[in-house]
Amino acid sequence: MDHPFDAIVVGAGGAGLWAALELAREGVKTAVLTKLYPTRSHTGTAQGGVCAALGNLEEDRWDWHMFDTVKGGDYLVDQEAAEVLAHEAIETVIELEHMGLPFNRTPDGKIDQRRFGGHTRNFGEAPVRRACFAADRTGHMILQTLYQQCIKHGVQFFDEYQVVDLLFEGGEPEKGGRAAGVVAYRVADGQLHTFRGKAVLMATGGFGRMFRITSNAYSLTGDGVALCYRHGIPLEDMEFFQFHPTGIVGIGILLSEAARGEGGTLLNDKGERFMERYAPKLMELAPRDMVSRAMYQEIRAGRGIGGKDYLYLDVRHLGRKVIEEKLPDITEFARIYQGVEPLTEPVPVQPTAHYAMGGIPTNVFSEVVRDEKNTVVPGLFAAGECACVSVHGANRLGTNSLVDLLVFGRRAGRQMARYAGTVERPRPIDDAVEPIRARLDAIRSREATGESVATIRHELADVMMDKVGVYRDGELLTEALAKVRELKGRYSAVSIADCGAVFNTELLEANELGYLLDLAEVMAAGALARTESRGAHSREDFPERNDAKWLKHTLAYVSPKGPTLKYKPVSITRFEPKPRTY
Amino acid sequence: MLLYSRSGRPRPQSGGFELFVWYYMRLSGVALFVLALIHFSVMHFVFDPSQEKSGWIFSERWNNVLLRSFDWLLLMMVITHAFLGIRTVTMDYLHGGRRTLALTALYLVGIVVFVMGTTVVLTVQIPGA
Amino acid sequence: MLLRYRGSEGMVAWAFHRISGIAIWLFVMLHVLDIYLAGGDPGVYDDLLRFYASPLGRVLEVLLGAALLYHALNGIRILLMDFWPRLTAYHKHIWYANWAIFIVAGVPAAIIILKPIFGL
Amino acid sequence: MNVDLRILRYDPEPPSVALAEGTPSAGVAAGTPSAGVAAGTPSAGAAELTGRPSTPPKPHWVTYQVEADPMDRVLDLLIKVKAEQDGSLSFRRSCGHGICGSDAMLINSRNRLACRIRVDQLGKKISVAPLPGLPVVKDLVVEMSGFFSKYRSVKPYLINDQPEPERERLQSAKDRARYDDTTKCILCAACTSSCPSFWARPEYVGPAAIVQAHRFIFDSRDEGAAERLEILADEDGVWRCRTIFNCVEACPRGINITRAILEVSGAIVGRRG
Ligand SMILES: Cc1cc2nc3c(=O)[nH]c(=O)nc-3n(C[C@H](O)[C@H](O)[C@H](O)COP(=O)(O)OP(=O)(O)OC[C@H]3O[C@@H](n4cnc5c(N)ncnc54)[C@H](O)[C@@H]3O)c2cc1C
Ligand code: HEM
Ligand code: SF4
Ligand code: F3S
Ligand code: FES
Repeated sequence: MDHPFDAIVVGAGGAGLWAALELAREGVKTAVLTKLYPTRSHTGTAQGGVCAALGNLEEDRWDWHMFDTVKGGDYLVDQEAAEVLAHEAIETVIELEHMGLPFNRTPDGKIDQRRFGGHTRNFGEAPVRRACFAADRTGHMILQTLYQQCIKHGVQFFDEYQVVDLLFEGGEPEKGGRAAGVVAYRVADGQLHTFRGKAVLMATGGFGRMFRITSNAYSLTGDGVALCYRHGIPLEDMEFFQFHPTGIVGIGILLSEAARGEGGTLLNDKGERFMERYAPKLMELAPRDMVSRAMYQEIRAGRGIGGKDYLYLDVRHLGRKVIEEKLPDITEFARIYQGVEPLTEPVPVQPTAHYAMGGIPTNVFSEVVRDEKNTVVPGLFAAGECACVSVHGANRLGTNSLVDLLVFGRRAGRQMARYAGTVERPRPIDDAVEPIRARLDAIRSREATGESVATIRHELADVMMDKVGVYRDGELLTEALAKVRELKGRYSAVSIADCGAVFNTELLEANELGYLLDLAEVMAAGALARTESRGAHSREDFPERNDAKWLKHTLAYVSPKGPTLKYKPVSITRFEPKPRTY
Repeated sequence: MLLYSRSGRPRPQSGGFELFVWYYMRLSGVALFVLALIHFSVMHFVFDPSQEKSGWIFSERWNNVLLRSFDWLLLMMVITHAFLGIRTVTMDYLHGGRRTLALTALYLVGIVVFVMGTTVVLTVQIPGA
Repeated sequence: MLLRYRGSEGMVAWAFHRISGIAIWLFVMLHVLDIYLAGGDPGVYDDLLRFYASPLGRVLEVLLGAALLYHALNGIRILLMDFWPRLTAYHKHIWYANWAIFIVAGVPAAIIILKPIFGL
Repeated sequence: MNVDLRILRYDPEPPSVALAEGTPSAGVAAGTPSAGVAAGTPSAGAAELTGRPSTPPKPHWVTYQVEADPMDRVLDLLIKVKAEQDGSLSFRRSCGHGICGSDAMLINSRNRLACRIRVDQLGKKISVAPLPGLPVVKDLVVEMSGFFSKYRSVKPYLINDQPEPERERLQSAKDRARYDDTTKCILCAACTSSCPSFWARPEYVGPAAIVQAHRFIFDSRDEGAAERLEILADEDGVWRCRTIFNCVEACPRGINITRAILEVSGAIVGRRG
């Protein structure tokens, strides 16, 4: 079935919803496709807050925020993008308030703000209150508020429509083709639909599910990123993946940084506050990449709890009042998922795969670019975690992801509306669904002798966790790359039990596994090539940052033999790279 | 400093019949709490009706205008409260045509019971008086 | 559905309220009818009174009283919450308090009504 | 430990259906036995997969033996069954920690999120069925569009036509606290589908929608209260609530839903608050 629209938004997390809202306000005929119900998007899990230099409680300036972002990203940040981010953060947060977001309030009724890791006053002097928050469910409130506004403005949603292919007119993007729409699989009945549109936005979120221990939802399988890659769009900086220090052991559910912000400490088996040795000044509030590395070192030195692979997060000394009022989430999670009572016991934690800094390369208008010269793919846009405008560089600061969604989701919507006014709607494409139908039917109809999706997925998660994790080195990465390629080979014979059409989640999981494998390969290849340590990418065989050689973005292009790597320069406008100490 | 705050909340223009029912169930409930429990107690603990003969009800209880009004009020409350209650139950479990049928029957029975009850309380002459 | 779902006090309270409400309603209809008939024919009324005095009649009366008492108390429980919604946090407490009252008031009453059966 | 996991399964279709109308899916022989039919798979699965049934399939219980850790959640068990025993089992899930609202289901006769209830809280016999009162699509997946259209019907968005100020609108911490509880809702439908009033009368707008309305009615910045109260004063609005409290027990976010409902009916009646 063919659906003609003017704009198509793929993904209904924070980024997709705000773009859709802008489009609706401009009166552009828009379809929002999402493989989940919009309110199930992962944006809803963000707890800590969203940063904006409102200065409601103490002096703050957006250029301080910009500086922190650049430094936090270990100078791999594109500074013109960081400037946009820090500057527009303020108006987007105010606009969210106008849309009804229930921010916590200061005594005089303004938006309340709290401290967060890496956000400082006057270019690194001291922590500043910059994170605006709605209790411990800021992301939930952002997602709800944007969805509400979309309902108010009559945005048309296609819930549980999973996009499985992108359509281009005039050839693939590398030949100068323009985006023409998408093919979507309706989960409820297995039918394939084409959606035609002048402007197409990818806002499909991250892909942390390639790791064994991750804070990411089961649905974060990198669909949009992988689809772009398969259509010849290079992926930027994929080797940078953030590990959050405090995940629940074994499952990876996140215990927010707020726990440490409020004064929680990290302890090893001997009861030592080991961060003293790694970041004497900021201790537990050092940036995430540093804390995660310190934890790994402790575990490797045999000082994990009971010699095992986890440590303790201790909040007991904060007292019942602080814990129950300010950290209800971590208390709740620890109780439910670990059976641990944080009031009286330390909580076992280990680093958990959390956030993809890399993704689909875009410019500051959220337009997808397809080469080192930043050539725009007409009509194709990306925003949110799946995109890489490069505001996070090599390591994202806490709360900056939500800002990213808001600022660049909004920009995407506005730019799409502008663009849609200038071009004709693409014509229907014959047999648009055939390639994808063939692929899905192949999986469905394969003799049931192949391997199961779960087996391959587990092996992938293990190898990524153990060899492409917090610490990397040439040998591990080479092994990982070989393993991922082996898995890709085996994947081509994967088979499933469910050959039905109605809500066949097994078929979809099989398809998603293909995305994860592609992205894992890109990540391992990029990490192997980058012979330096920067931000979240930490090579034990190359422990230093090397600006002379590596102050550049990786671009990975698809090819039959695996990713081809090229590089493009970092935009540096205001802040020259300096050593990153805290 | 202007705080966005309202002291009162605007009310909807029309509450409709359901609002009335909701309210009425509660008011009649309070009334019944008093009336019905008194009635039950009086009937069982002050007098024991089963010890009396039929003449009793006419000679002693309904000889008094006040007691007659009391009983009538009780009757009104019970009938209205109970029939509205059964109406709710009916509307919960029956749908479409069957609901219409059941509700019509219910209202008819309600009227009959009302008439019967009122007849008894108001018009029965005290034998021998 | 109702039987498959394991509700808590609130669901039981509601089910009893509904059942007792319907039961009392049925009784009231009969009651109006019998009094009406009694108005026309005292003989019928005497028969009825005899039935009420019989052991079965007394047991049924106790059941009626229990239903009425329960319904009344729970009705008040609902009313309290309706007018002070914050009391919903204590709905189980109120429900147990109701049962305490129910027993304190109901057991002696039941004894009084049932006494004659045992010739007391 | 070994757990008996009983799942109410419902397979709405014959095994081989083409991906889109009119396209026979190449090579799928009807009734091809599937990879999932391996050791430990219940026999019911095999019987289901042959041929086109002449009568529509009925929901049926299937028991799976699962090796589980007491700290595992029911969601972990479902994932395990899907991975190891029968890949055709369908259920929704996303966040895995109780915040997205995907996996509300009837577990040991109560509505809860599969990702928030542990094996040790349930014991060795666990039964899982789709949410009651909603049409079943497949296995544990229910049709949610009715639920969401009720949500939409209460105008769940801020209504305020005043010109927007330059900066944020001011709101006191006290006014903010007034509606805090109902902002927690994740639209999981556990409440609405646990409500006997809703089972009896699916037209009832349901606790979840009222919770969402409450969130705005009591927000001091909102001016749409009258419109929403008008909607909720309807025959199928707040009056259908009989203070049963199943919703409160089911709510994974610990929202005092009944209180919210009664506050809304109070506002309709005209009580301040
Ligand atoms: C536990 C946790 C806590 C966090 N806390 C914070 C925080 O405090 N502050 C902060 O700034 N950041 C935080 N983050 C990061 C931030 O929440 C995410 O990066 C961000 O929400 C991503 O939003 P998004 O709009 O890009 O995508 P998502 O919200 O992930 O949404 C993706 C959307 O795409 C849809 N989709 C995906 N694939 C397809 C497809 N094939 N077809 C159709 N639709 C598709 C999905 O259905 C979904 O609607 C946190 C992340 C996690 C995991
Ligand atoms: C004695 C004092 C009484 C009180 C305080 C009382 C109170 C109430 C209240 C508040 C309700 C509404 C319940 C709800 O909306 O959830 C109700 C319902 C009802 N009442 Fe009463 N009532 C009393 C006596 C009676 C009597 C004497 C009868 C019967 C003759 C009766 C029959 C009903 C019925 C049938 C319902 C509907 C039940 C339902 O909707 O589930 N009540 N009562
Ligand atoms: S109120 Fe609670 S149970 Fe109901 S939908 Fe919201 S979160 Fe779920
Ligand atoms: S279960 Fe239903 S009846 Fe009311 S209190 Fe909850 S909505
Ligand atoms: S999976 Fe998100 S709530 Fe359970």
